[in-house]
Amino acid sequence: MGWLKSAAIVLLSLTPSVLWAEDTLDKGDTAWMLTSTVLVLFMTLPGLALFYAGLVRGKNVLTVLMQCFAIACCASLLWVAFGYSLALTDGGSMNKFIGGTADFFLASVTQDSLSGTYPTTVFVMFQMTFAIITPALIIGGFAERTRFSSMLLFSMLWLLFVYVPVCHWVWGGGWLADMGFMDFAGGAVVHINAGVAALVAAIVIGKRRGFPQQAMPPHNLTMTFTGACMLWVGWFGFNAGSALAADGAAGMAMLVTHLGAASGSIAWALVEWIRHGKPSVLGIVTGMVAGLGTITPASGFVGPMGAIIIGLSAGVVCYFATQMIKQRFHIDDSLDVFPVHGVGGLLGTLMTAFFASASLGGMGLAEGQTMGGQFVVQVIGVVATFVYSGVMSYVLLKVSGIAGSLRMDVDEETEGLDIVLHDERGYDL
Amino acid sequence: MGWLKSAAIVLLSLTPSVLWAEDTLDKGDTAWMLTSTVLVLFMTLPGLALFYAGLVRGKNVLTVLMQCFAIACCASLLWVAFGYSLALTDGGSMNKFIGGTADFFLASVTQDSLSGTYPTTVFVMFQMTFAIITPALIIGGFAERTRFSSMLLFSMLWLLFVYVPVCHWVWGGGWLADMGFMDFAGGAVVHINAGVAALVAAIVIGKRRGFPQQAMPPHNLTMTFTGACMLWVGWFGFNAGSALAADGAAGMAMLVTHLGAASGSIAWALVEWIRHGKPSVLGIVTGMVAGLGTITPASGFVGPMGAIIIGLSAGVVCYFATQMIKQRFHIDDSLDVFPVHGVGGLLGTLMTAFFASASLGGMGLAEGQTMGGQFVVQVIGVVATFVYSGVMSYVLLKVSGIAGSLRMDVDEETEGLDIVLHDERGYDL
Amino acid sequence: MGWLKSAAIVLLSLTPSVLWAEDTLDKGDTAWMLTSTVLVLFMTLPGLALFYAGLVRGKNVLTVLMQCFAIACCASLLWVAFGYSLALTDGGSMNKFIGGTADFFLASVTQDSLSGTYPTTVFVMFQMTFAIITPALIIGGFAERTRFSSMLLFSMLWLLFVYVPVCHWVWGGGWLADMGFMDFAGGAVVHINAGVAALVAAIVIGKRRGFPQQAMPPHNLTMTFTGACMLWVGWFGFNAGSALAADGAAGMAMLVTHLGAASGSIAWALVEWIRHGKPSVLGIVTGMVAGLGTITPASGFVGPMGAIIIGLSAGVVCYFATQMIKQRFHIDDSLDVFPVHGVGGLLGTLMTAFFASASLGGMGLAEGQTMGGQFVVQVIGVVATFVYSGVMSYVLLKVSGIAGSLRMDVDEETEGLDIVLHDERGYDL
Amino acid sequence: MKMVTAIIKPFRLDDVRDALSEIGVKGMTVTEVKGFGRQKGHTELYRGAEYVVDLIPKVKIEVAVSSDILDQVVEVICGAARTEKIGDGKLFVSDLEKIVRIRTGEVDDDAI
Amino acid sequence: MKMVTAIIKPFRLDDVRDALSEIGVKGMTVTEVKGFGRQKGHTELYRGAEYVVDLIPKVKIEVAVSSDILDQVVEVICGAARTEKIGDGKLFVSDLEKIVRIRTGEVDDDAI
Amino acid sequence: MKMVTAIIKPFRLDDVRDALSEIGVKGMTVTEVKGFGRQKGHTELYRGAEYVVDLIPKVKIEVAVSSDILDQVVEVICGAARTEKIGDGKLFVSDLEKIVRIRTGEVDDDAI
Ligand SMILES: Nc1ncnc2c1ncn2[C@@H]1O[C@H](COP(=O)(O)OP(=O)(O)O)[C@@H](O)[C@H]1O
Ligand SMILES: Nc1ncnc2c1ncn2[C@@H]1O[C@H](COP(=O)(O)OP(=O)(O)O)[C@@H](O)[C@H]1O
Ligand SMILES: Nc1ncnc2c1ncn2[C@@H]1O[C@H](COP(=O)(O)OP(=O)(O)O)[C@@H](O)[C@H]1O
Repeated sequence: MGWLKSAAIVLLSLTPSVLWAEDTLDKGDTAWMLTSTVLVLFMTLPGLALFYAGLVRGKNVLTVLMQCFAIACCASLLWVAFGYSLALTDGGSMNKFIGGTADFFLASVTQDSLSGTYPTTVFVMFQMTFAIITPALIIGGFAERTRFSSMLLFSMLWLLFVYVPVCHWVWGGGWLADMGFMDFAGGAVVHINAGVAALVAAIVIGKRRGFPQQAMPPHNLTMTFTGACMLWVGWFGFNAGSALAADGAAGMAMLVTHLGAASGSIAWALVEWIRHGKPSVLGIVTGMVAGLGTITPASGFVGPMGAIIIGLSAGVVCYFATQMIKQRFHIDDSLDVFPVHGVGGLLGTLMTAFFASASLGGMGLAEGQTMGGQFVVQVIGVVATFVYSGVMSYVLLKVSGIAGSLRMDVDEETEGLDIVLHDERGYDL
Repeated sequence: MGWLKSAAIVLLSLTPSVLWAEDTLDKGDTAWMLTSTVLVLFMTLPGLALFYAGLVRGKNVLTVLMQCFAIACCASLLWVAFGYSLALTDGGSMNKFIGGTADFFLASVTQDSLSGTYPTTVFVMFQMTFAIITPALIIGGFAERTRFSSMLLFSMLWLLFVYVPVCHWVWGGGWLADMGFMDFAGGAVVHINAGVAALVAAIVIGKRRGFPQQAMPPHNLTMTFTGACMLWVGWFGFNAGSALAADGAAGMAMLVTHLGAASGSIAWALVEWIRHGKPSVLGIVTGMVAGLGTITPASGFVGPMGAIIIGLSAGVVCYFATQMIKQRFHIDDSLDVFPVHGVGGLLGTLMTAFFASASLGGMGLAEGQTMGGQFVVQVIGVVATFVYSGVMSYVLLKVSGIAGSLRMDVDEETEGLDIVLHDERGYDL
Repeated sequence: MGWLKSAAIVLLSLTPSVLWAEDTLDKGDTAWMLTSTVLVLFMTLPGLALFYAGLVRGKNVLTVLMQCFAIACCASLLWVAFGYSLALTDGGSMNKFIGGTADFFLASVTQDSLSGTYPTTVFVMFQMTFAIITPALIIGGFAERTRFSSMLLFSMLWLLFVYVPVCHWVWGGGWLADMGFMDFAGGAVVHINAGVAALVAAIVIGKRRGFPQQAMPPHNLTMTFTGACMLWVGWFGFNAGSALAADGAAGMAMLVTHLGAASGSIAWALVEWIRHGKPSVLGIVTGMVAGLGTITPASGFVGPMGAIIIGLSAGVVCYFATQMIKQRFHIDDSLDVFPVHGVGGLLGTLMTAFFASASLGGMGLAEGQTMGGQFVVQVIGVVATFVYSGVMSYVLLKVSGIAGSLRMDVDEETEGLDIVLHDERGYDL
Repeated sequence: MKMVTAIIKPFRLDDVRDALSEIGVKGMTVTEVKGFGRQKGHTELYRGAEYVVDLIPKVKIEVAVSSDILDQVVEVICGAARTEKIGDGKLFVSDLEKIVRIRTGEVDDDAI
Repeated sequence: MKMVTAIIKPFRLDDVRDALSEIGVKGMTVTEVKGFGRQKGHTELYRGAEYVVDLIPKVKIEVAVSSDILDQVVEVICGAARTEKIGDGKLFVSDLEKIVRIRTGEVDDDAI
Repeated sequence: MKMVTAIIKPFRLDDVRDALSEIGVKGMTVTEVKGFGRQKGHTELYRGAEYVVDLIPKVKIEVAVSSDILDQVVEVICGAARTEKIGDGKLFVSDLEKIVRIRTGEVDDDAI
C-alpha cells in the first residue's frame, strides 16, 4: 500500500476532476494488481486456513477451516457495503479518523473508475483481501474452544470497528498518514492489529481444557507446511502488490520480502538447533511467517541487506516471544498469533525507521526526516495501534459474548468441535 | 470470453489482412492472459481434482484424481488437433454450427499470430483450459463406480461432439452468438453443459452399490476444502480472464465473481443453519461453487449488487436442487454436479438477462434490447444446451459402453477402484 | 532464460552506458516476470516438496519437507551474497568460466536498475528461484537415509561450485553460450545437473536398509499428486517466464510446455497400460514431470508438433530408464531423480537440435547453423554438464561427509528420521 | 460368561451388527485389523517396484455374552458374516472370568 | 496370571495409565477401537445426506497381571476410567496360561 | 486350542510371518497397537511445547493354534521377534474353547 502513494491517492481524490485529469489505465500495472489480488486471497484461502488447521487436533480441524472461510465471505460483503468507503475514501472533516460514507455499497465505482493507473474495482478487491486476512489471523488466538456464531459476530464487529479505522489512519489519509507513519503493507494495520486482538481474545476466552499440562500436538504438519508455503508465495502479492504498480518498487519489495522470509526461517531454525539440539519443520516455517510479518511494514522502504537483518531479528525475537507467552505467562494463544504476528509487526515497524534510511541501504526517509524523528513517529503509530486494538478487542469480545457464550462447554471441547458445531468429521480415511 | 469481444474477434478473423491491420501486441493484456491461463489450469489440476477426490471414500480417491488428470492430458492434445479449430475459427458456410478445419493441428498459428492484443498461442491455451475443466466436471456424476477406459473414451467423444459445438455456437460466432445470447465465461458452455451430462451419466450408469441407504461420507474434507479454495482463486482467471484484457472489464469481472462466491457461500450456510441447526464446511464450500457457477455467465455484464443477488439466489436454489435430486428422485449424481453446476449455470444465465441491464446496475444490454427480449434469448440458449447435451451425452454413453462395460462389477466396487483399476492405494500413513 | 537474449544481456552489460541507453521499463513484461517468479518459487514450495514427500514413508515425510524448505532459505541468501554475481554478471577475463564478483551482495543493484525491460531485482529473484529448485531436486536421490546437517552443507557447496558455474557457462555468457549451446530454460543447467548429482549421491550414500527386497510404497499419493499439479502450473513460470517478456515467445513457450507435459503423461501411462495391464496415478504424474523436464531446454525453440513428439519420447524413454536404474543396476535413487530429470534433460537437450529447426516447425536455428552442427554443440554441452556435475558432486559429497556421516544409523533409519532428526511427527490424525 | 471374537470382512460389519441387535445383543467392540490367511491379497506397483500386499483389511468384533446365549450368538454372527468366498474369517470363543461395567461397578451378567 | 482388558473413553487413558503406574503396574498395550452400546453416537450431515455414527471411539487397554494383584488393578482402572456417564465402558478378566518376555525368554510372573 | 498373542516391534512383523509360514502356520491376525512399558519413548517439541510420547508403536499378532504345536509356535515367534533390545515385547497364551471357520462352519482344529 505504498505509503506515499496511497496517501497521495487519497489526497488527490479530493479534487479528482483537476488532479486525476491525466490518469490513464496502465495495463501492465493492472495485470500485476489483478495477480496480486489473487495471490493475497490465496494467502487466506487456502493458505492461512491450512497453516492454522494443521496445528490443531484432528477433532477441531474443520472448525478452523470454517472460521477462515466464513470470515472471508462475510468480510467481503461488509467491505463492499461499508468497509471500503469508511477506510479508503475521503472522510471530509472527520478524515483524520475515518473515511466517508459516499461509497457505501461502492455507490460511485464503475467499470471505468480508476485509482491511479488501474481500475478502482481492482483497488477495492486488492484492499478487500487485506480486510479478509486480518480477522482470519486472529482466530489462531482462540482456536479449539470458541463458539462459531459468537466468533463470527466478533470478527465482523472487529473488522468494522478496529480494522477499518486503523486502516484509514494509516492508508486512508488519516492522522498517522499525516504524521508520516511508515507502514508499507501492514505491519501495524494487519499484524500488530491482529496479534493484539488474538492475545486479548486468548485471555478473555481462557485456556483450552488441559493447557498447558496436556500435550496438544499438531495433527498434520504436512498441512501446516503446505499452508506456510502458500503464505510465502502469496505474500509477494501482499507486499510487492502494495507497490500498486509493476515497476522497480514492486521488484525491490518482492526481493526484500523473500529475503525476510528466508532469513526469518534460518534464524528460528538456528535458535532451535542451538537450544534444543534439533531444528524442526514447525520451527522453520514459523520463522518464515515471523520474517514475513516483520518485513511487511518495511518492504517498500528497505534494501536487501536491511531485509536480511530484519528477517534474522524476526526469527530470534519472535522465537523468544513465543516461549515467553507460553511458559512465563501461561497464556493459551493457541497458535501463537501474538508472539509471531504482533511482535513481528512491532519489530518491523520500528526497524523501518532505521533501515529505510538511504544510509542503511533503504529507499530513503521523507525529505528532512531523521532516523530518530521517524522512530518517534513509528513508536506513536505502534502504540496507537496496540492500545486501540487492545481496548476495542476487549470491548467487542464482551459484546459478542452477550448473546451466547463465546466459549464451548467442557464436554463439547472434549468431544471435538467439528462434530459438535458442524456435524462433520475432517477425515474418514 | 467477453461475448461481444469474442464474437467480434471471430468476425474479424474472416478478413484479417484488412481489419487486423492495426492489431498490436499489448504486453499488459498478454501478461494477464498468461496468468489467467495458469489460473484456470490450476482450477482443474489440482483444484477440482482435490475438491472431488476428498468427497469420495478413501478406497476410490486415486480414481478421481486419475480421471481428472487423464482428461486434462487427452483433452489438451485433442484441442490442439481438432477442438480449437472447430470451436473457435471460422466455419465458412457451416459457421452457424461449427468452426473450420483449417487450423487443425494449429496449422496457421505461429509465434507471432495475434488474437486481438495478445498472441494466438495464448488464446489457444486459455480456451484449452476451459476444454479441460468441462469434461472433468462431469466425472463427479458417476464417481466411485465407473471403468477408467470407458470413462476416458466417453470424455473425449463428449469433448469433441458436445463441448466443441456448443462452444462454437456461443463463443465461436455460431447461431447463439448471432442471436445475442449472453454467456460471459461459460454458464451454458461449461456449467449447464457439464451438469446435464453428469445427470444423464449418473442415470445411465446407475447408482453406487448401497445408495442411498448406506452412508458414503467424504473421506477427507480438508482435501475438499483445499480444492474448493483453489477453485475460488482460479476462477478469477476463468471469469476476469474472459475479459481478454487487463482493464476495467477484468476488474469488474473479478469483483462480481468474488461477490458471487461469497454470497453463494453465505446463503447455503444460512439455509443449513436454519434447516439443520448447524452450518457445515461442506455446505459453505458447495455454496461457493454454486455461487461461482452461477455468476459465471453474468460476470462481465452485471454490477456488484447484481452479483450479490445472483450469489445469494445460487446458494438457496442449488441447495434445494441438491436435496431434490438426492431425496426426491433418488438419482446418484455422486458429487452433485447437476444441482450445483447445471442448476447454477441455468439460474445465472437466465438472471443475466435482468441484471445486465443498466437499470439494475449492469453494464447494459445490447442496444435496443429489452430485459424481456434478452430473457427469451437466454431461455433459447439454455434450452438448446440442455437438450443438445442431454441427448448427445446419452448417445455417447451408449457408444462408450460398447467396447466394455462402463460400470464396475459389484465386487470390484466393494474392494475399491484404486486397487482394482490402478494397483495403488491413496494412503499408507 | 532465452538463450540469445540472456547472452545478449550479459554482453550488453559490459558497456551499459552506451548500449542500455534506451532501455526502458515495460510494465507488461515486469508484471509477467513478477508472476513467473512467484510461479517458480511455488514449484519448489510447496510443489516439489509435496511431490517428493508423498513418495516416502510416513515416518520420513517431514525430513523431505524440511530439506526442500531449508535449501530454499539458504540458497536464497547464498544467491544474493555470491551466486547471482558469479553466475550472471560479467566475469571479465574469466568470463568463459565464471562471472564477476562486483555484484556480490547485489552491490550495484538498485530499485531502478533494469535488465532489459524489467527491473534487475526481478531478474535476480527470477533466477534465484532456479537456484532454489535445482539443489532441491537432488534430495530425491538420497531420501530417507541422509543426515540433515551434512545434506544442507552438501547442497550449498553444490549450489556454489556446480550450479553457479554451469549456469554461467550457459546463461551467463560463458563458453557454452559462446558455442551457441541451446538450453532455453534449464535442460542442462537444471535437470541434467541435478539428475547426475542425485545419481552420484545415491551411490555414494548407499541404499536404504531393505532396498530392494522390502517394499517402500509411497505413504500419500494424494500429496504427490497435489505436488505434481503444482509443478505443472508452476512450470509455466519456469519456461514461459524464461522468455523474459510477455510476448509471443512466452505464449509459444507456454503452449509447448503444456503439450510436453500432456504428451509425457499419456506416453508413460500407455506404457504402463501395455506392460502391466493398468495405468497408474504415480505413473501418469511421473510421465508429466518427465515431459516437462524434457521440453524445458526446447521450450523456446520448438513448435507444438515438436513438443508433442518430445513429450511422447520423454514418457517412454524415462519409463524404461527408471526400470533400468532400479532393476538392472539396483541403484537406490529413491525418488528416481536421475531417470526422470537427468535422462529427460538429456533427451530434450539433444532433441532441441532437430526440432528447433524451422523445417521441423521450430523457431529456427541460429543463422548458418545446421541440425547436425547444432547436435554436436548440444552433445558437447550435455557431456560437459554430465562430467562436471558427476565429478564435482562426488568430491563435494566426500567433503560434506568429513564433519559427520552423511548417512543415518540403521536404528535411526528404522525408527524414522522425522523423530530422530526433528523431534516431530508428520501426522497425529 | 464368554467372549466371542470374530474376524470378518469389513463390509459385513453392518449386517452382523444388525443381526446381533435383533437377538438383543446391543453391545460390542470393533477393531480394524489385518488378516493373513488363505485369501489372496493384491499387488501394488509404484514406478515398476512391485509390492505384494497379503495383509488384508478385516474387522474384529468382540462380544461378551452370558453363556446361555453363546450358541445363538455364534450362529447369528456366522450367518451374517458368511459370503461363502475365501476370507470370510474366523470366530473364536474364550472364557471370561469377570465382567465389570465401569460406570456402575455392576459385575458379570449384570454388566453386559 | 490374568489378562485385564478394559474398554474406556479415550480421554481417560492418561488417568488410567497414571493410576496404574502408582500401584506399580508399568506395562500395558493400548488399541484404538470403536464401541457400540447404550451410548448414543452422533449424526453427520453431508449436503443433506444424513449419516448416523453409532460406532464411538474408545480405547482398549490390555494389562497382564499376576493373579494376586488382580483385584487391585481392576479397582484402580475402574476408578480412574469412571465418569459416571453412559459409555464409560467395560472391563473383562480372562485367564492367561503363559506369559513370555520375548527379549529374555523369561516366563510367567517374571515376564510381566 | 490356544490363542497365542504376541506384542512385537513393527519392523519384525515380516520376519515373524515368514518364520510361522515355514512351520506351516498360515493364518494370523495383525493389529496396530501402542505399547507402554520399560522401553523409553521419545520427545516431541512444537514451538517450545514439549510432549513426551511414551506410547510406542507395536504390532499385535494373534495366532490360533492347536495345542500340540503350541510350544513350537511360541518358540518360533519369540525367535523371530527377538532383537535383544528393550521393548521386544510380550507373548501371551490363553485357552480357546471353540474356533469356527465362518465360510464353511467347520469347527475347532479343522477351522484353523
Ligand atoms: N490361525 C489363525 N489365527 C488367527 N487368525 C486367523 C487364523 N487363520 C486365519 N485367521 C484370520 O481369518 C482371516 C480369514 O482367513 P482365510 O484363511 O483367509 O480364509 P477363511 O476364513 O475363508 O479360511 C484371516 O485374514 C485372518 O485374519
Ligand atoms: N457385550 C459387549 N461386548 C463387548 N464390548 C461391549 C459390550 N457391551 C459394551 N461394550 C463396550 O463398552 C462400551 C460402552 O458400553 P455402553 O453400553 O455404551 O455404556 P456403559 O459401559 O456405560 O454401559 C461400548 O462402546 C463397547 O465398546
Ligand atoms: N503387563 C503388560 N500387559 C500387557 N502388555 C504389556 C505389559 N507389559 C509390557 N507390555 C507390552 O510389551 C511391550 C514391551 O514391553 P517393555 O517393558 O517396553 O519391554 P520388554 O518387552 O523388553 O520387557 C510394551 O510396549 C507393551 O505393549
